[in-house]
Amino acid sequence: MLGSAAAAMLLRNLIHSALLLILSWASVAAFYLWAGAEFAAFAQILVYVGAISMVVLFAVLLTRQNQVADVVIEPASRKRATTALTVGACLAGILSAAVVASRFPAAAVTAPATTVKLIGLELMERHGAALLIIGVILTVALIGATLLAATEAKRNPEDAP
Amino acid sequence: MTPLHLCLLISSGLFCIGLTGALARSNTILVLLGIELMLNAANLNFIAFWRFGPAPSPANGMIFVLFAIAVAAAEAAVGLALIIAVYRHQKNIRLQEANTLRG
Amino acid sequence: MLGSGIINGLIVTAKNFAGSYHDPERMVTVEYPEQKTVLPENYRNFPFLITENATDPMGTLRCVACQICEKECPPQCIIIEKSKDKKPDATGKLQLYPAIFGIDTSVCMSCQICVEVCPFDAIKMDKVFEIATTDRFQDLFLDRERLAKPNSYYHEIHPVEAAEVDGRLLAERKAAEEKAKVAAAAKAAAAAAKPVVTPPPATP
Amino acid sequence: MSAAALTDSFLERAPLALRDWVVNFLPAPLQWLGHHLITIIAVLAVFGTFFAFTTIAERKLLARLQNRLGPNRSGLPWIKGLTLFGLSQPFADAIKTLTKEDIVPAAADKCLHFLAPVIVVAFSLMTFAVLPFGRHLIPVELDAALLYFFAAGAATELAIFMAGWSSRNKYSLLAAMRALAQLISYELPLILSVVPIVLVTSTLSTQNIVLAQGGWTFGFLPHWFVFTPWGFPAFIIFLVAALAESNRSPFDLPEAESELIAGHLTEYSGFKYALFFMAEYFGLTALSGLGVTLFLGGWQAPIAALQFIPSYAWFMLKLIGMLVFFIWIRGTLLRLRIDQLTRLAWQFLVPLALLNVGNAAFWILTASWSGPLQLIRWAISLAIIVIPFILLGRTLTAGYAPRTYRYAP
Repeated sequence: MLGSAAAAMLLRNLIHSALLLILSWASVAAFYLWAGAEFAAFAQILVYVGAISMVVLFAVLLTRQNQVADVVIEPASRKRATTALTVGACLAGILSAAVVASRFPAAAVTAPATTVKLIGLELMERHGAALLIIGVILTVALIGATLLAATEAKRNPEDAP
Repeated sequence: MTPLHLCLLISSGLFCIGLTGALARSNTILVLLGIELMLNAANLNFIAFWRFGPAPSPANGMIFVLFAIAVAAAEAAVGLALIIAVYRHQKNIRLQEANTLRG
Repeated sequence: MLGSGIINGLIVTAKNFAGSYHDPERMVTVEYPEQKTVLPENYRNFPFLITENATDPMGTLRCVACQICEKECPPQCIIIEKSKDKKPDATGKLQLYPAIFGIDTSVCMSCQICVEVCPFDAIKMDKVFEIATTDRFQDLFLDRERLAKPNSYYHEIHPVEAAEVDGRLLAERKAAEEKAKVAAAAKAAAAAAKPVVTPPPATP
Repeated sequence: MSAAALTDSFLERAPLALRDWVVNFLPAPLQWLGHHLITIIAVLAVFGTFFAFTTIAERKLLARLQNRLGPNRSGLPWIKGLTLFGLSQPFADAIKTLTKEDIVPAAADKCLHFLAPVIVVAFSLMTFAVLPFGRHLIPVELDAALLYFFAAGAATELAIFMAGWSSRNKYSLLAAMRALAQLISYELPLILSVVPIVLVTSTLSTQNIVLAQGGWTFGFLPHWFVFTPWGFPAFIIFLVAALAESNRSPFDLPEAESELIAGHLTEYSGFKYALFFMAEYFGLTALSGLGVTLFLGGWQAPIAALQFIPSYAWFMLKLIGMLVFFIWIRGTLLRLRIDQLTRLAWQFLVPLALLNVGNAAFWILTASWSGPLQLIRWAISLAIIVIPFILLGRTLTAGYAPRTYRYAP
C-alpha cells in the first residue's frame, strides 16, 4: 500500500502513477476487508477503482501534451520538492512518535457485528440528514463538473483540444 | 504494539506520502491525487478505530467512511473538471503557471 | 412507439432462425467439397487443347504449332516447339503439329487471349479449378498430354460456343471442298481441253 | 412433497455430497483448503466448458439468424467423416490460439501489456463468487454480495484501459477512451436498475433475493420480479446496460472492427487474446447470471409442480436462455454511434431507472393494498413507468421520421 503510493508520487509517467495509485486504493480496500469492514471495502473499490480512477485517467489523457506528461524538474521545483520532503518527513516522525507514545485501552477482540441491514438503518435513521446533504453535494458536484468541463468549450471553441 | 498502533502507523505513513506528493509535484492531477491519498489515510483511521478502538460502536466508523468516500468522489469529479477547464484555458496543467490572479 | 423497431428486427431474425431449419430455399451456403455450384456457361480459367479424336489424342490435335498464341500470351506462359515432320489434319491437309506444347498454369492469368487469336480453334478455355497440388513446378506445368482434351469434352463444358465453332469449321471445310471441287472441275475442264491424265483430288 | 424434503432431495445435495466425500480423503487441517479449492475448481471447470460451448453456440445461432449454417466441420481427430455438428470447434480454436505466436509490440509498455489480460480474467471470474447457482450452491455467502459483484465488475474497465494504453497504438487508445466513457455511462443505469430490488427485498445478499422470489400464485405464476410493474422495466434497463457493460453488439464500440480494427485487442495475439475473449464471455455470463438471480427467480422453478428438477438445472436453463437472447440481439441490431450511445444512457436509461426506483418505493408503500385496490396499485405503478417512457421516447425521437431510403435509379 505504502510502497505503491510512494512510487506513484515519485514516478514521472503520469499513467503509471495513476495506475499505481489505483493499486494503492485497492490495497486500502484490502485493509478494510482484513479489518472486517466488507461494506466499506466494496464501496471503496466501486468508487475508487471503478469511478474515480476512470475520471483521473480521462483527465490525464485529455490534458496530455507528450508521452511523459509531467514537466521537467527545474531548480525552483527542486527546492519545492526538498521542502515538501522535509515537511512530510517531519510530520511522519511526529505522527509516528505520537502513535507509539500513546496508550490505547485494550482492543476489542472481535469485529463489531455489522450487517448491511444495520448500516442501512443507521444511514436512514440516525444519519438521515447527512445522507440527504451528501446526495445534494453529489448532485451539485455532478452538475458543476459537467458545466465546468463543458461550457468552456462552447465559449471558445477554437481552444478546445 | 497493538494492531491499532500498526494501523495508525500505516495510515500516518500514507498521509505523509500524500502530503509530500501534493506539495512536491507540480502536475495538478498528481496534487489532486495526493489529496485523495490523504483522505484515504483518514478513512483508514476511521476503520481502525471502529475495529480496534476501545469502545466500538456497531456502524459509526463505517458510516463515516462511506460519507468520506462519497465526498471524495465529488471532490475528484469537480477537481478534475476544474483541471480540464484550466487546461483548455492555458494548454498546461502545471500548478505554477496558473497564476494570472497573482497581484 | 420507441422500441418497436427493435421488436420488429427481432421478429425478422427469429423468422430467419426458424426458417433456416425447414426452408432450404433460405440457405445460401453450398457445402463445397460435397456439393458444387453449377458453373455458368461462360466460366473459364485455364486453356486446353482440342483433339478431334479421343482415342488418339496426340495424333489429332487441332493445333498446327503456328505459335501465334505463344507470341500473344501476355505473361508468356505458353511454350511451343514445332515438329520436324508433317501430319495430315482433320481435313487431310498436311500440317505441322506441336512436338512440345506446355502451359505454365502458375503463370497463366486466364485472359483468354490465346483463344481469341487462334485461327484454328485449337485452344479453348477449361472449367477445371481444383488444381491445387503439392508440387508447384512439375504439377502446375501442363504438357501436351495433359492439355489435350477431346472435342466432345468441349461440347460438354461450353455447349453453345462449341456448337457455333463446329458449325463454322464445318462451313469452312465445306467451302474448302466446294473450292476444291471447283478447282478440280476447272482442272478437269482444262484437262478435257488438254487430254492429260490427272490424279483424282484427295478425298477427305 | 414437502419443502424440507425438496431441499434435501438427493439430486439437490449431490454436488455437495460429492465435495464432502472428496474432502474427507484429506487430512483434517487441510480440509478447509480442499473445500474451497474444490469450489473454485468446480466453478472454473463448469464455466470454462460453458464458455467453450457458448462460443460455438453463438457462432451457430448467429449463422442461423442470418440463414447460414455455421461451423459444422470439426469432428474428432483421426476419425474421418464424424463431424459431431462441429461441436468440437471450440477445442480446435483453443489449440490454435494457444499455439500462436505471442507478439508484444516493441513500443508497448511490457508490464501493463502483460497484466491487462490477467486482470481482466481474474476479475471477471471473481464475479461468479456470489452468484447462487442452486439452493445450496453458492461459492461465497456474502452479506453485501451485490456490492461485491459490481465492485469486481468495475475493475475490468481498468484492465481494458490498461490494454488500450499499453499497446501504444492510437486505435487501442481511442478504443480505451471509448470503453471508459461507455462503461462509466452504463454502470449507472445498471446499478440503478438493481436498486428497486434491493429496496423491495431490503437485502444485498443474492441468496436472500432469490429466496424472496419463491412461491407461486395458483401454483403456476411464479413470484419473479420480472412479473411486476417495476421489475419489468428494471429488467429491460438491466438488459440494455448489461449488453453495454459486456461490450457486445449493438454496443461493441470499443472493439468496433470497421472503425478501430479491433480496439483494445489490436495488439494482442495468441493466448492473451484468448484471455480477453474468455473474459468477455465470462463477464457476459456473470451478468446474465445476475439478471437471472435478480429478475428471473434464480434457481426457483417456474411452476410449483416442476420443483423436483434440481435447482441448479433451473439456474443453468435460465442462464442459457439469457445468453441465447443476447446472441439473438447481437444477430439483429446494428452498432450505435458513440454519441447515440452516451445519449441513450444519460437521457433515456438513467431518468427511467430513477423513476423506476420511485415506482418500487410506491410498490412498497402500497404493499398492504388488496382486493380491487390491487388492480389500482398495478395500474398506477404501470402508469408511473409507461407514461414517461412514451413521453421520453417521443421527445427523444422527435424530428426523426421513419427513414425513407432512396436508391439510385
